[in-house]
This record gives sequence, structure tokens and C-alpha cells, in this order.
Amino acid sequence: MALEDLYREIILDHYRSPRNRGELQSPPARRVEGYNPLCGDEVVVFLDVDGDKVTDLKIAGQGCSISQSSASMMSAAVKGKTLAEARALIRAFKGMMSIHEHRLDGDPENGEAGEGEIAATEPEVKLGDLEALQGVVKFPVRIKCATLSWNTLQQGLDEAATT
Amino acid sequence: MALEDLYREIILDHYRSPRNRGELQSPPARRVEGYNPLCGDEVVVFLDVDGDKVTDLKIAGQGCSISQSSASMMSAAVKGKTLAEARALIRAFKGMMSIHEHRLDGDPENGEAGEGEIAATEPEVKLGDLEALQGVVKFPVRIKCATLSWNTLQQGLDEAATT
Amino acid sequence: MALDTAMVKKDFPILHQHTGERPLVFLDSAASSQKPQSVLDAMQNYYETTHANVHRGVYAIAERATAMFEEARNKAARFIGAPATREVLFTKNVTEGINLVANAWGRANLRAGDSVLLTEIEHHANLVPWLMLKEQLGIELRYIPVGDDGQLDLSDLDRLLDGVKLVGVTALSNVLGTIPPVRRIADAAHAAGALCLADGAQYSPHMTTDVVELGVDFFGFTAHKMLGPTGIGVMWGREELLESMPPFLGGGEMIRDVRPDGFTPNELPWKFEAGTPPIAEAVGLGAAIDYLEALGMEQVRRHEVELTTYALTTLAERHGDDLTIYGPAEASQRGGVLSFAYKGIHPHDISQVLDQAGVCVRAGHHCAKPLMRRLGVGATARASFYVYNDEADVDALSEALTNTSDFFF
Amino acid sequence: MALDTAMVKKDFPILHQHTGERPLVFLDSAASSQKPQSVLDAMQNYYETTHANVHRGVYAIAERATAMFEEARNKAARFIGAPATREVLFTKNVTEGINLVANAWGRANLRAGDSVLLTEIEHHANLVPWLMLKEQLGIELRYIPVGDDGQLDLSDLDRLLDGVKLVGVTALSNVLGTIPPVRRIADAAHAAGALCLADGAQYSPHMTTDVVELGVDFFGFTAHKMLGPTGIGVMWGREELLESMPPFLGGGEMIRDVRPDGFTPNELPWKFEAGTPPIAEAVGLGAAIDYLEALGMEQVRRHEVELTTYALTTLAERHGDDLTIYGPAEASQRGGVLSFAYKGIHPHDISQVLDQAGVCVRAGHHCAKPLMRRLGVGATARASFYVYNDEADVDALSEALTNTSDFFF
Ligand SMILES: Cc1ncc(COP(=O)(O)O)c(C=O)c1O
Ligand SMILES: Cc1ncc(COP(=O)(O)O)c(C=O)c1O
Repeated sequence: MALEDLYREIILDHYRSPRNRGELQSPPARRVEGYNPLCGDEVVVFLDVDGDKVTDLKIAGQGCSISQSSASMMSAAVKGKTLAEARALIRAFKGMMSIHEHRLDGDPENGEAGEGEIAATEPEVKLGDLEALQGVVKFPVRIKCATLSWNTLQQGLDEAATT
Repeated sequence: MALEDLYREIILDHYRSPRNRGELQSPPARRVEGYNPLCGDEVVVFLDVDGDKVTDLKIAGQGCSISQSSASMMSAAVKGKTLAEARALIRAFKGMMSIHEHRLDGDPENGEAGEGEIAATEPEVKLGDLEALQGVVKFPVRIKCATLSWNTLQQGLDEAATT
Repeated sequence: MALDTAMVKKDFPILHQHTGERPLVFLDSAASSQKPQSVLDAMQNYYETTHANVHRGVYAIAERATAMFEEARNKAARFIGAPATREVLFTKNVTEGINLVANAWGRANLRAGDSVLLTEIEHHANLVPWLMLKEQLGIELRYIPVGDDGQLDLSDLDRLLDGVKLVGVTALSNVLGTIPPVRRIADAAHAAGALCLADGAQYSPHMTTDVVELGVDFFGFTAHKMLGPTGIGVMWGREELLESMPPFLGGGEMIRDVRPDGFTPNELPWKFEAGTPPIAEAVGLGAAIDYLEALGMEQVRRHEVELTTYALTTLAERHGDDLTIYGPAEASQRGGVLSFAYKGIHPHDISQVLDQAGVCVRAGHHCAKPLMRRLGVGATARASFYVYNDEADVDALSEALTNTSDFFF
Repeated sequence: MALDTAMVKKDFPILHQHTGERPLVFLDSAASSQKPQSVLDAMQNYYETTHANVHRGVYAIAERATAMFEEARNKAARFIGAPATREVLFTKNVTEGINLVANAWGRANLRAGDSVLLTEIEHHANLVPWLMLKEQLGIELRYIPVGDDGQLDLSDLDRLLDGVKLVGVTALSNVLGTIPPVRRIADAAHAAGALCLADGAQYSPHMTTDVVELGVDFFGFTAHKMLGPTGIGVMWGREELLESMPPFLGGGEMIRDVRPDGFTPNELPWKFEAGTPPIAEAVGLGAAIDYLEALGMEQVRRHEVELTTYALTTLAERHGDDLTIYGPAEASQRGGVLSFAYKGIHPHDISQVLDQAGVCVRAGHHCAKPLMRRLGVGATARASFYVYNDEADVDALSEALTNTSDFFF
């Protein structure tokens, strides 16, 4: 497996120049922390939701190139979207990442799923630049790096929905 | 290792026709139980001590040919002896048995001791027929069978000494 | 016979390479089975090409080692019909697995006066952990009795279950060969509000295992009795139970975070796996499962029933009343483990003389002292069969028994 | 160098047979070492000629298996200078060993309010078992701090020891390489009426171990870090302590008698070994000890100091301030384990890029989260040396680091 499968140019670009880096005043913004106990990576997502829209979003924390660039790309993709669109993006992204995660967690049925099925769950959603992170599934240990910020965002949206 | 090293003719003889088999009224006789948890063998030694002499001794219980014949030979060897002579016999017998027992218990220093050293600790003592049990040391698992009745006797003598 | 034992025997190096003078007639698989070449190769190959500590390693061999380790967990899960792989915990043997349940579930759920129901045919592995809780927590233990036919006597089950929090039962007795009706016991336990743990140490090597069909809450087995290596066992538990239980052993791998004043446990299954796990052993267990599945567990069981039938018949024919075989009389109702008494000769002596003919049988209490007392014996001799045994092995046993008699009488 | 690493490398199959494209530069032995052919052969040979369950078996291969198993215990005892073999307990890894002490000794001797003194550089294996007792018994934990020089700060030791029942200290830090003055700490502990446990997981593979000279009461190590197999560790304890402790896990082997209402534990060491032990693994550990003793532990240590000196010098020369290496600056005062930060590149990324050059280093918290927080980092990259590493391996690491920098900047 070539290193370039993992570190695509656009990933390195987001890593070197992260988008939407910073903090939002909280409150009013919602502040959610995510944590990868395996490597100590931390991400903090600040979220402004107005009606059914994610009006602003900032990312703080520290981590490896994969977790940082994934968070940066996520922020760019989600900002300005509706809650429903954001959730669809999360599902699509996690779907793309899930193959090997399932395999590692030991779901043999999913182990052999071809890459073609990746986004089958969310056919409407265009992942765009985020597809650059697809190479991560070949490096199972790194999948949790890529999904950290997405899980954190999801937690934020869930909390927003129930409060 | 040939089976005949273990089951010498005299051993089989004591096994088939155990000496001093039975019980003594207790009290006055001292009754001591011995137990081999590994195989469930039980021996009960009944002991009449008068002054410094073992005046009578009987063996009850159940066990394998080695433990039964060892108990039988012990009873024949010890009956009528003084307490000091009985203790010397115990030491000599356990010395003969100790090589492999130590080895199994993991005392490397004693592991390679030659058979010549066996009775060096008790040079005065003649083991006589009991030497037939020497073959047992080649079958480490069986050593505890051979020493069961001797440890029980020793316990009886110890108790007698302190009460 | 359905199983081609001549072929199977070829797969087991020890049957050809042991250093004794006579062919090895290995009839002690209930204590620990032999290993096929494929299991030894899998472990050797793992060490020669891939070894690294699992989880967290980013480099290639560490990732591959992790994948192999978790793949073994998948196989184990499939082998016992576990609904989810995360319910499959690796332990060092089934004994540790039962201690895990007794400690993690028991300490959190049992109070003084609570009862645990066991049976009179349990192995010490499913007795002592509960006896320790009896000492430590003041719980009460009860026992389902065994009848003279070797079957559990369930006539009083409902009364026995009153106030019970957990039932522990062996799925196959290592002494009598009894195969208790685990499903029925588990259903009764659940109806009484109790959980059910089955000790599958002797069951999974020989029978198709389906933990869902068995209806139990916990199920354990041990690799070395099913063609796998020493050093690894499996405890399966229902997910919501495992989720709700506190961890058992503490250390690396089983944590999510550690602070000077506390820690957060990891998710399943790793929450219960402290420290470096038996990695090569998991790979070996995976290969053992592959080997058994290639033979087919139905075939394995059929072979055993056939061989046990043959043994019960020919031994009775030749030795008549001189030989007492304990446990159920019908081969189809029992495992291929024959505990016996022969002409009043002590089991130690039987085993020793048989060994001279290359015939390996166990002699002793088989870690089932309460059952020995129930049978009124200190020890028994025990012959047990597995996939590499055939009728010739039974004949060798039978012949050697006659020699034993000649020797002592 | 004193050790002929070219010869040593030949003994390790994985260094030639792994399936990667580039030569394997294995610098993660602190996580788990590779195994020499002799260790693999010993286990393979055991399974191919001798395997049977240990203890109680009367037949020849069972007796031989038992003798081999107990002979491994003898070797382990000698290897660490244990006064008596019965003090040497086999566990599945050192983590289980520390849990054994925390449970068996801890539960019997610690009460709410009692203190256990640990250090800021401990591995989770020597933290979580005590944190669990904190939760369960309400004991208090204290920590000997680590200074910026990577050494434990003992200036306040006497005050810290006040009211302490046990001190737990790593004999060699798996992150910093620090070698604490265990003897001094143990003596101070004893003077304060406390016991001392040393975690020797990183020490015994690399240094001559003498538990009597170290002056400790408990000492544990783990086979897979010292050329041995996974699945086995050792906990040594002073005989009178082990005698006075209740058993840990319950089951077969560790009992003398079992009755429906209670049990009597076996004698040492078996009292602490429940169930079928890791038999082949013990044989493998014995072979690993033979291999290390043939090299000579003094040589092993000398090689490590020389290689660490070379690494500290050349890495500093080439990478200057771009590279921060944590822990003591002097090779003679540390183990051959180098945790480092490089140019702000995340350890995961470093490890991933190094792997492309065949260089295996670990990235993460190394199961020492409190220490990571103390260092103010989430993770470090870590290169660690063993007998099969040489200067060329260090050069490969150094070169690959430069490439990592080129890749990310
Ligand atoms: C210092 C130290 N203690 C304990 C351990 C735990 O060893 P194991 O996982 O073999 O129990 C390790 C290694 O991971 C270690 O480096
Ligand atoms: C029924 C039963 N349960 C438990 C065990 C214990 O297995 P292990 O020693 O592998 O833990 C055994 C075998 O000894 C057994 O036969």
C-alpha cells in the first residue's frame, strides 16, 4: 500500500492550512469534545445552529494529519448546510469509512464488501473532496483518526436535537 | 523405564498381602490421617507409643499399590522400634525419595544428585526391603504415593511429642 | 466410519514423532488434545512473518498482527454462533473465563444470602470461583443432584431455583460424559429470574455449538482441548450483560483513559482483555477452528458416537463385570469420555501399566472431587476419544486392561 | 560491538521472512520483541513429541510435559535470582501478575484510607489494578513525581511514604527509559512499614535481574518482551507473603480439596495457578531464557548502552533541535527506549511514513497516559532497541525521519 493512497495532496493541503480553525463563543455556540483514546487526539467542534441550519462551525484541538484534515474538510463541507444535509453527509462519510472498521470490529459479513457499495446508503450525497480520505480504509488503525471529528459533530447535532 | 523398576516383586507382595492392616482402639492409640489430594488416596495410621517405643501400629485407608505397599512395609519396619529409630527411618526413606521430588518442586541444585548420595544423610539406617521402593523416584508422579504413609507417621510422632 | 481417521492421524505430528518405544494410543484428549500440523504451522508462520504487539501499532506488521488476532475472534464467534463478535472475550483458559464472570458479574450483582445453583457434576473450574464468592460475599451455593444413571435429576429444579441469581452447568461432563439439557435448565433459570452460564470446555470440541440455541447468558471454552494451543480460552457473554459489568483485570488495552484518580474502561470486547493478549495463541485457535470446520462438527460428533458405541460394546464383551463404566449407558446420550473402575485395581496402577503399552489414560479425580465423593470413589481411570482415535485404539485399551489384570493378580 | 548482531539477526526468522518489500528495521521491541528460531523450535518440538496436560498424569508424555513445565519454572527462578522456585508464579502476562498481587494481597491487607504509592511514570498495568482497588476499597493513591530530567524526584519520599502499605514502581520506564533506584525505594518502603512491588516488564529483558539485590517483595515480568512467546508472564513474590495470601483465581490445579461448601488451596506455586497453565509457552520462555543467558545479560545490556549512545549522538547531530528525545540524557542511566517528538509532526504520521521505509516504531501513549499528560503531549513516537538491532538500524531511522520531514513540509 503506497503512502500516497493515504496522504493525498488535498489531505496534506487541509493539514497544512486547516479551514475554519478556531473557537466560537460558547454559549451561544454549542461546544462538543471528541477524543481518541488510542492516540490522545482531541477535537473540539463549535457549532452555531440557527433553525435547521448550521450557520457557523469552528474546529479546535490537536491531532494527526488525518484527523486534522478530516475535521477541516468536514467543516468546509458542513458549514451553511441544513441539519438534514449535515446528517446525510455524516452517514455517507461514515459509510465510506465503515468497511474496514467493521472488519476490524469483526463483522465478517461486511468484510468483503466491494468499494462500489461505499456510498450506496446515501446515493444523493456528493462527498467531493472528502473522497480523498477513502484511502484511509486501507490503513485500519487510522480510520478512527478520520472519523473522530464526524462522530463529534454527530454528537453535537444529537444534543442540539434533544435540548 | 521398565515397569518392573517400579513394581518390584516385594512391592506387589505387600500390596496383595498388606501387613498390619486394621485399626487400633483410639484412644488409647493415636489416630492420624494422611491424604493425597492428587489422587484421593487416604491412609490412616494407628499408633501405640509406650515410653520411647512404638509398641503397635496398624494401617487403614485405601490407595494405589505403591501407597499401600509402602504403608505395609513401613508398618513392618517401624513396629517395635524406638521413637528415635522410627524417626531415623523416616528421614532415610524420605531421603531416598527426595531426589525427584525436589526436582519436580524445582530445586535445581538437588536435581543432579547421584543415587549414591541417597542414604548419606542417615548412614546408620538399613532400609532393607524398603529399598525396593527406590524405583519410584524414576516415576515422579508416584513419589507422593510412596511417601504418604511416612508423612502421616511423622505427623503422628510429632503430635505425640508435643502432647 | 464417517471420519477418515487414517487421514486425520497423519495430520498430528505427535502420533508419529513422540519418542516412546510403542505407537502412541492417546486416550486423554479430555485433559488436553493433540494439535494438527496446520495449527502448529499457523503459529510458527505468524511468529516468522508477522509478530508485533496488537492494537495501536501503525506500521504494517502490527496492523497485520491485529487483523489476524481479530480475525481469530471472528472465527471463534462464528464457531459458537455468537450474535456479535464484540461478545467474544479472549482469556487464558476457560477457568479464567468463569472467574471473570464470577468476579465482574458476581461482585456487582450478588449479595450475602443470594444463591448460585451449580450441579454435582461440575469441574472445579465451575465450583471454586463460586466457592470463593461464598467466602467473600456470603452467597449460598446449591447443587442439582446427579442420578445413578449419570443424568442430572431435574425433578426438583423449580424448588432449587427459588431465589437463585445464576445457574452454572457443564454442557458436557468431563467425568461421566453426561450431556445435561442446557436449554431446559437455561429456560427454567430465566423463568426464575436467574442467568445461566454453561461450561463448554468438553462440549465445543465435540459438538456443534450454538449459544443462542443453548439459550445461555455466558458460555466458555478452552482452546487446548479442541486442537488449539495452550494459553487461550474464550468466554462469551450476552452483550448487554458484558456492557453492564465492571471490568475484571486492569491494565493496558482495557482502558479508554487513565488519570491519577480514576480510569474509563474501553469498549467491548477489549474492556475485559487487560495487557498483551495471547496473540499467537489466538492465531492457533483460529487454525484449530478451521481444521474442525473442515472435518465438520457433525462428522466429529458422529465419529465420537460410533467410536463410543464400539468401545462400550467391545469392552463389555471382553471384560464383563470386571469393568464398571460410569455415566449414561447410551453412546448417543453422552460424550466420548469413559471413566471406569477395573477389578479393584487403583486407577494410578491401571494408568501406569497401560502406559507401558503406549496407552495414555488419565487417573485421578479429574478436577471433580464432589462428584468423586458422590460416586463413592477416590479416583477413576478415564479414557477419552477425539478425531484421531479409531477402533484400533479401543482394542489397544482393551488388550492392555487384560495385561494389567495379569500383572496384579 | 560486544554482541555479534550479524549473528544474532540470523537467529530471528522474521528479519528475513517477513513479507514486506523492504528489510525490516524492527524498533518496537519495548511493545513486543521478536523470537529466535530456538524459541519457536522448542515450542514446536514440545507439541510434536510431548504434549499432554501437566500434573497428575501418570503416563510417560504427561510426566515429561510436567517435568518440562516445571523445568521452565526453575529457569525463570534462576533468571531473576529467586531464592525458591515455589515463589515463581506463571501468569498470562505481567498485567495479570500485578492484578494477582492487587487482588490477593490487596484485598486481604488494604482497608479504606490505606495508601498505595505509585509513580508518575507507571505503565497502566501498574496503575489500573490499584485504581480498581481505590474504587472498590476506598484506598488512596499517591504518586512519586518525575522531574524534567526524566528521573523520579525522591526528595519528598519520606513524607509520601507516611501511612503507605505498598509502593509500586516500574524498574524501567517504557516511555522515558528511566531506571529508578528500586533498591533505595524498596528500602525506604520497608523502613516505613510498606511492601514494594517492581514492574520488571522492561527491565528483565535487558538487565541482569536479582530480586534479592533489588530488595523488593514482588517482581513481575512478561515473556513476549524478552524473546519468549505471547501468553505467559511471571510474578515472583516472597514466600511468606505468597503463603499468607488467599488465592486469586479459582479452579483446577490450585486446590488441594474441594467440597460442596468449601475448598482448601494447594501449596505454592500452584495455589496461584488456576486451570491449565500456558504449558508450551512456559517451554518457550525457558528457551528464551537459555538464549539470553547464552548471549549473557551483561553483554545484552552493554550492547544496549552502546547502541543507545550511538543513537543519541547521531540523531542529535543530524536532527538537532528538530528532534526532542524524552528521558535521561545519559545512555548509561537509561534503557534503550527513545520516545521522541519531531518537528511537530504527529507521532501517527511519523510512524506511518517510517513504515514505508520498513522502520517500525510505535506511536501513541504507550499505556502511560498520566505520564503523557505530565509531558504535556498526547502521544510520542518511540523507537526501542534489542539484541538484534545495530547501528544500521539507527541510521535507517535517522534517514527515514528526514524523509518524513520532506513529506510533510
Ligand atoms: C513497564 C511495563 N509494564 C507492564 C507492561 C504490560 O505487559 P503485558 O502487556 O505483557 O502484561 C508493559 C508492556 O506493555 C510495560 O512496558
Ligand atoms: C468440564 C471442564 N471445565 C473446565 C475445565 C478447565 O479447563 P482449563 O483448565 O483449560 O481452564 C475442564 C478441563 O480441565 C473441563 O473438563
